Amino acid sequence: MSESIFNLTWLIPLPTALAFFAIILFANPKKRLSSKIAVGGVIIAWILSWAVAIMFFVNPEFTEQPFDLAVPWIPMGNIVFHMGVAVDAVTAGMLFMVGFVLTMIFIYSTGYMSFPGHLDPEKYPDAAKEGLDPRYSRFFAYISLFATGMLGLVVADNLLMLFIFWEIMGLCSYLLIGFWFDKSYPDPKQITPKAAGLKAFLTTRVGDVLFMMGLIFLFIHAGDLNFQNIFANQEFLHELSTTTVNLPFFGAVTWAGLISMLIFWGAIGKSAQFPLHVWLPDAMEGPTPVSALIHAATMVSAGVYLIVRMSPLFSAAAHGGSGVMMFVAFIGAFTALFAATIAVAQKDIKKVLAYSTISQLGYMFAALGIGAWVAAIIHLLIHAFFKSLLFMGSGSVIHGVHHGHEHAHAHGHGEGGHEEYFDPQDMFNMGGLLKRMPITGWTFIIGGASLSAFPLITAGFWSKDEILAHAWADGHMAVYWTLAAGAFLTAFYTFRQIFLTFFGSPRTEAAEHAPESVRSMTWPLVALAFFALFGGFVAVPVDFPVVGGLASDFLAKLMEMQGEFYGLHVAPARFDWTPALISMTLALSGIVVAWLVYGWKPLKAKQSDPLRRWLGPVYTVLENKYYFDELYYFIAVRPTLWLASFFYLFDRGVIDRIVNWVGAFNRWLARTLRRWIDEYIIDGAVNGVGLVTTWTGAVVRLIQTGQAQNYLLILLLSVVILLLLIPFGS
Amino acid sequence: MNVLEILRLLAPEFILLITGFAVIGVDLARRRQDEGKTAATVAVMGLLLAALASVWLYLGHPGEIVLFTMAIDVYGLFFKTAAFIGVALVIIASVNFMAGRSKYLGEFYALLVFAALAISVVVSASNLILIYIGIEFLSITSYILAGFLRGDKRSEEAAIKYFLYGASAGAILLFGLSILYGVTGTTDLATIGDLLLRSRSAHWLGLVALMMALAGIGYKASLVPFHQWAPDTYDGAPTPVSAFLSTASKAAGFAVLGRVILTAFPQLQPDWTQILGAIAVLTMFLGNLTALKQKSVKRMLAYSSIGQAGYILLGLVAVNQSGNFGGMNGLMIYLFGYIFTNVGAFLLLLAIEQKSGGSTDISQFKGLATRSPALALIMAMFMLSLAGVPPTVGFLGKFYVFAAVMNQQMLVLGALAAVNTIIAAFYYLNVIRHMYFSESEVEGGVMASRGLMTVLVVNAVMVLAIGIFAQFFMTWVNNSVSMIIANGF
Amino acid sequence: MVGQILFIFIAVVTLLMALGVVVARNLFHAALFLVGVFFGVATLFILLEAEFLAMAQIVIYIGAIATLIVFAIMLSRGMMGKHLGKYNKQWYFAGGAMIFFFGLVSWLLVKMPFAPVSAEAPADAIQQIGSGFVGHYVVPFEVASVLLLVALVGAIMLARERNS
Amino acid sequence: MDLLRSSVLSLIVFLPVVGSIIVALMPKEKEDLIKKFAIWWSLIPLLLTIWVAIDYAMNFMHGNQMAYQVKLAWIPSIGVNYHVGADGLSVPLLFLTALLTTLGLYYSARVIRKRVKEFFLLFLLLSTGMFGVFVSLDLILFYVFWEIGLVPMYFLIGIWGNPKDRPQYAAIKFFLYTLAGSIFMLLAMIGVYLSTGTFDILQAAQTGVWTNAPMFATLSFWAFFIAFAIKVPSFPFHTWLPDAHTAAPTAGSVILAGVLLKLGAYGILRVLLSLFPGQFAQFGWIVAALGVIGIVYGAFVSLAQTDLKRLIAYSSVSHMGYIMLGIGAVAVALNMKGTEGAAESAAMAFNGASLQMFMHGIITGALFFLVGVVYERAHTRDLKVFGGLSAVVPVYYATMMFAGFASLGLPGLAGFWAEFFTFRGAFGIVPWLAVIGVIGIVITAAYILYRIIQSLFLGEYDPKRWTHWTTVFGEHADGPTDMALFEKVTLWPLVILMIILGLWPTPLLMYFNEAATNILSNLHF
Amino acid sequence: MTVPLSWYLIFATALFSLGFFGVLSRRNAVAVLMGVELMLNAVNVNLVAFWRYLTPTDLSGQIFVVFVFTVAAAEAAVGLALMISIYRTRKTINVEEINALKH
Repeated sequence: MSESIFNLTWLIPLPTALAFFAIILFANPKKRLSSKIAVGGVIIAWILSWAVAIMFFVNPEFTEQPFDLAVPWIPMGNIVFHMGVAVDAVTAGMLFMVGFVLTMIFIYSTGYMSFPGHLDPEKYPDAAKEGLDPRYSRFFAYISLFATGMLGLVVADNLLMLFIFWEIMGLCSYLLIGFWFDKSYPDPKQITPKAAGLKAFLTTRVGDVLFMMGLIFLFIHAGDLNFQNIFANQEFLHELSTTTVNLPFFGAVTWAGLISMLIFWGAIGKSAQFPLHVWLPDAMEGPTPVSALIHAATMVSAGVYLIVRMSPLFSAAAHGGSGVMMFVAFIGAFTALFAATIAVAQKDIKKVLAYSTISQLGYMFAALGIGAWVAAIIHLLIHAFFKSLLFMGSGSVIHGVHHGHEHAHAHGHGEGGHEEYFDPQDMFNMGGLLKRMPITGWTFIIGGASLSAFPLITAGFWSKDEILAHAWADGHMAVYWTLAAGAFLTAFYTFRQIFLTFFGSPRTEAAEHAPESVRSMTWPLVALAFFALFGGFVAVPVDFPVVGGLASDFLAKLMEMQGEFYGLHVAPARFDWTPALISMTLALSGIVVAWLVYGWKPLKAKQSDPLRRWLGPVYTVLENKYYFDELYYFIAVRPTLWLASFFYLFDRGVIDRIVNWVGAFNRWLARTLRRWIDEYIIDGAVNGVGLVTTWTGAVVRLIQTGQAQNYLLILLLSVVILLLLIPFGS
Repeated sequence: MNVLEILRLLAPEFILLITGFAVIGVDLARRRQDEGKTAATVAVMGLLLAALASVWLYLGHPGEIVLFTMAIDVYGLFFKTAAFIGVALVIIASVNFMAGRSKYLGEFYALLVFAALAISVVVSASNLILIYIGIEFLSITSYILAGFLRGDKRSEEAAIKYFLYGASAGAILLFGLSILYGVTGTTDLATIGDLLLRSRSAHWLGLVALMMALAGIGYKASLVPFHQWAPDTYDGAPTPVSAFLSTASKAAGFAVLGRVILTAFPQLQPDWTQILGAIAVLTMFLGNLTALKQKSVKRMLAYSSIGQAGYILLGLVAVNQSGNFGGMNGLMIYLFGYIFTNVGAFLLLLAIEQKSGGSTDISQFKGLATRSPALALIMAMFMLSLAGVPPTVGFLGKFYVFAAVMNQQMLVLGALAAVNTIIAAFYYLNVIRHMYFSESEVEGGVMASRGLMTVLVVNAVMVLAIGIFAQFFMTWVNNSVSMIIANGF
Repeated sequence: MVGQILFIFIAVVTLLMALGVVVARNLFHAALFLVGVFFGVATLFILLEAEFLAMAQIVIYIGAIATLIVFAIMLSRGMMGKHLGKYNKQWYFAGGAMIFFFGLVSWLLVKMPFAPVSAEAPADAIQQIGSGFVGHYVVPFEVASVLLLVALVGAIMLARERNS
Repeated sequence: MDLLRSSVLSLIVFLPVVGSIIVALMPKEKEDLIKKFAIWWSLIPLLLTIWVAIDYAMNFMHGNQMAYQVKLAWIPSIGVNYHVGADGLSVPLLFLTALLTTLGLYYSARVIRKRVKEFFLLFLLLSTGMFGVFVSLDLILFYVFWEIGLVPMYFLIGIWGNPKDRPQYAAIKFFLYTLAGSIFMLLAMIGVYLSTGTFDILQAAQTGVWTNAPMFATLSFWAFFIAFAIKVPSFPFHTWLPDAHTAAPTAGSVILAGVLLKLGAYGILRVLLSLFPGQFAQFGWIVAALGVIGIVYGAFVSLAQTDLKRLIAYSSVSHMGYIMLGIGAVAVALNMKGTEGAAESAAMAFNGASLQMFMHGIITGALFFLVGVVYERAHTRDLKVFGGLSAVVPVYYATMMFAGFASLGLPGLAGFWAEFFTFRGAFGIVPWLAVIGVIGIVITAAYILYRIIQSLFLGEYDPKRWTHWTTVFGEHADGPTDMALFEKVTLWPLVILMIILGLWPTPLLMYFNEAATNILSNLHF
Repeated sequence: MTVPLSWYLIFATALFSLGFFGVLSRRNAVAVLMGVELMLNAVNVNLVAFWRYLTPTDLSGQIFVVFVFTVAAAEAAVGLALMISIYRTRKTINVEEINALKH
């Protein structure tokens, strides 16, 4: 029976794909219908993926021989490339998480996508009447395509198919971030959705290109890209990690090292790690379900999933002596801390969550870097739950504040014309919303607690603690202490956010009148809150004194067995008190400090952030995200545009003129193009043909004088020359 | 060699002689009322009959000397046929054009017939005296034809210039021939060839004679140092005469040059290859580059015909034994195609001149494609053939000439010729550009008389037909070449 | 020896007269000098024992061509009055080129290794010429006749008074 | 059946000429009769090419010899004969030519209003030239069809180009470029005859060209290569392309970009690879280097463009760079016979180059049609004038998104496979050049999204920015109107092809793959 | 027979050069024609000298000269006719002024 269920895996990405085509071809005009099609499609996919996942959990013996169904797809030279689907423990885990989270977000967005603030209703009368976004159906088409991409990536059995779905997700993120393409802000410095979309696509594209190079090198050496074929046979991995290639300034680098480094850069691009992180915060310009979907749960985690898939290669590279694992760990840890510091100083509710995502992904990469394969996967799954919860929570808050603002505005409080721009996402315009929006409030608090790893009861504690424990146990003290500092800051900014938005007194009329969101938005929040709390027991280490025995951490064991199959000797972290205690104290102290600054004396309206006074210049640096956007614009964007215009001038000016020098029509060109005449006279000498034709013109005038006797003279001279040739010539 | 045999072998010459007199007679009989129409028809009939006779003779593959001085062989017959057809086409097309322009139209067509006779004589002359008398006969008829429009200043100026140049060049040619006679003691080309082969000492004397003869014959083929009369004369002379001069008489020039060099001076090949090669390059470059600068299409065609002469000379420069790429077959097929194309191009100018009252400036051609598409298409085809774009005969000619040049490993010459094709392509395209792309400055379609139209269509069809059915014409050319090459080397 | 002196005398006289043709300011004198040159050449022919040619030279050249030229001069007399310079601008250059040409060609001709045959000129030269015209060179003969006809027709057509 | 087999190629080649003659005979006034006739007439070669594709796949797939060969004497005295044949490489390109010709005619039927009869006549003549090049196996026949293809294109650019873009200058530049190259190619062809005694490509390949005189071999190689490189166009010889494209009418630039550029690449693969393997191996790295420069240079220059059509023209230069990189890689692989994996990488590179030929054909063809769509309405191509059209013309937006993303090589659409295979081959053989080429991918994404999608579709749509809009049929309109039915019918086959070939490239790849294995095995790889 | 052949040749070349000089430098068209006649005469002398010294028995030299006579006559006739007709239209016989057709 189990075999037949797995045969359905290739069906998983199909429903959402069919939904996408159905919407754009047929259901485009009818908004309600297209949203129903999309949600229906994702529910089917959810059911299928849960069926496959649970079937896998139920009989773990599949970890020895993971399921693989492939079909010959593309002839390449004399071999045929097979494409197909595969299910192993990691896929099962991911399917479980992705299916559920996608469905929640689809349902949530049916409510969220109401008529947006920045469009004036007269231009879109029918959409305004229905109260929906004019391009409602187009939104559902895009997120269905995105769902196809994510599901396809998870079930793919080879790196090429993974890469294809990887890029389709990149496309969808571009479309969805730039969804409100006609939205613009009064402040020119603030990035508009269309620019954010472009920035996201190009930054991830840089990563993808390096990923493709890695993929191609792997394909050249392995001849095949199927995960099980490559990573299961050890002598291939050994051969890969011993043969070296010398690069200009890296010296001799093993192939395994080079390929894994290139693939890691793909992950850096997609999961917005340190150098290529700039696009994620700006991606918040997209609608909130998109941020939740793409930038919390699925797409960014795809990067981690890729490295998890590639870890046999990474570990082979590490054995071969290349420092790629250390590099991954370093990038992960550094990003974790770096993002956390920025999150502290953000005033936009979604920007805080964006930086927190970057930081949490940093944790996962750090885990992978130090070899904590299982901890990384588990943190990935659990983080997806509480982070999508937080995003959706913030979405419903923004929705509420926006309605509150409309409400207040409609009652004549606003002075006539549109007063200066009111930002519904700015936390300092909120306050005391817990009373107004109880469900959103409490679910948000649960999510926040889980994010900041509130000891014992939240899932976040168990998954993050796992990573810290591994770092402590394996003696990576540098990584441990950065992650610990990160943990403290995470707790601090999360609860700063909670206190600013939900506690204290509402600082603007909008906050006062913010209504609770529609049921279709709040219900998914509750479902996700359940997992944010109880999801963690999946990862509770067995020998934890009290709770240990209660829930069997079957997932952790499953992952360990799968690790064995891929030759990753993953030692289970024995529970050790000291790291657990340190992380508990850090989390609690973070919360207390946040309470002291924001909860104890809630801020009044128009009161600036107390941190600004204490940190002063540091605060402004953090607020401007260490000026990375300006830096990248200066070292990447401007030189490219300058180079482009330089090449274009080179093309029109130099090459064309060289060509004219060769082509005989320069004279004709001068005659027809008057404005070129000065250039023709100025460098007449330069273009030879122009010269040749003027010279022959002169010569012709000289000899073709019309005088018959001149001709005869030349006739005589030619005969004389011919005669002279004889004695001297031959 | 009984009389019947002579009559048969010299049939074309006799036919033309009779036609000439018949034309004058008919014109007198009609007492000049019908503007030379009947005279023209008689002339055309005679020419076509002569052409038929020479083709019929050709099929018999003769190869013998008749009456001591006339070498009736396939080489000569090929040029005769080409020339006769060329002149016939000129006459048909020019009837309408010449109608109102002169009273002596009977004489005009008679002169053209006699010019054709002169060509047929000189083409198969294998004796110094006959060569000289033939060339002078052709020249004198051409002087008169050039100056035919008595009142017209341009036509007279063209004639006088042509006369002065022709007379001096003729004198130099004569001087050369006299030296040749002095050196060898005989006037028969074949014997001169054998004598020069045997005696080493006469080697460079032969060269002196050749150089002077080159001037005399070269001027007929408008090769560069001796070309200066051509632009003025072509421009000034009545267009049918320019058509005649630039095609049939040029073909005669090349035929004589070929025969003299290949029969009399075969062993001097290394010397005259270099000299002729240099002349060919000079001719191509000067012809093409000056044509670039021309405003009047007629003058442009004049210079382009000089440029084309450079290409044709290449065939002679790269002459060699190999069957297919022997150079001479390139020269002949190129010339054959060139006659049709250039006659066509000049005659098309007739229609333009008639409409614009004498001006052949390029602006007359602007927007011709919309005004009279048929003429524009034909002119475009001629231009493309002159530029050497397949599948026209121009390409075929250029292909064989290039092949011969490559066969002789004259890479530099080949490269220079290729560059010239590009330069030439530009001003040929320029005409097409004016016709098809720019707006017309002049209103009203260009009216071509029925006679002119038929000639143009015939030419256009021939230009394409030779290009496509190349094999048929190439066999015809190839074995006429084998004749001249065999006995020469 | 006598022949040589005679030859030199005739040659020098003829060349002087030729120079006269070229240099004479008045066209009439030029025509007269031309006749003198023709006569000189005729005497040379006699010296070379080509009597028929000498006679033909006198009849054709002096009789026909010279007179024709005189007629032409008479017809274009109107222009005589202006007496503008007899040479055009390029005569210096032409003179130099001609001297060089003369030197070069005569040097070439002198170097030619001719082997003069000391045979007698045939007595019946005229008969042989006659038989030559109708025998070996019958074709050039016919062509020459047609040439003369064409020249005749052309000259009349070109030079006729325009009556209408 | 075998009668049809032996005559099918000649039918494909000469039917368009017959069509153009029939059009010539039709009266000038009956424009819609001419249009209908031309479109239906061009369907016949399309159906024939489809039949050839199917028939070839079914029963000629694994024989390593040219299918549908016909050899008739044309000029026997010098061994020139009408020798045509098709193999895996030419069958898809024939289909591409027929498809683009029919679509071009169908599109132009409603757009061309000036001198209709001449347009259709020349267009059919042009397709003969293109078909001829793809099927001819005799050098002179190749040359004749090569030039025949040149003249109608010259007229198409010159007469129907819009006056603002100097069509005459562009036309003459186009003609002279190609002529300059082809004249030297003619000399080289004669060289081939002199050294091997035949003009037939297959025989000459067996006997080996200029085996005794390496200097001539190199000269002939460069003569051929420059002629083809001008047509491709590869880097230094490309300056004619932007002018020709911007000046040409929509259908003209579709055919020019879709097929005419492929003549050069096809010529290299068919003629150069088989006649001069030695020299090609020796200079292969230069070809690859030019390709890479082409990719990066083309991409950067496109980034600087503000005229939509000129941008797409430069993007063609960049995309054709991939083909040169692929071909260069194959060439370099020729003298890497020893190393393992070289054969496989060479096959991949060959597949990549030929795939790119087909994919670039349909993608850039679609892009130029789309430019036509907007140009017919706005009568300007300056990108600064548009903005926010996505909301106003959704169907046009969707189609342009498909074409744009296919062009930047998004996996799941056609463009990706060509790039993937090319780089898979190139990385195996010339890794350092391929690394530079990869930069091109990012810049391509940049200029397509930033210049085309961004300035055309996104942002605020304000009607005041551009006022003189018209509908595609010329009546005045106050804003951009969405795609008419005929435009949809023209574009959607291409979009569907992009999607299908993007997901499952095998139907096309099996031909190229088979051709790759055959040609490389002929070079005893 | 005492006069060596080369003397005749030199004389002929001298006469030829003078004639050519006349053609090149005289303004009046008729004078130019005279120059041409001189050149032809020079060549006749040349021919006869060759006949006399090299092949006295074969008369083709003399026959050649006769043909030269006919050509000279025809040329003179046509030339003068042309000059007269030009004189009538342009009232000048000066070669330099006849240069309307140029480059």
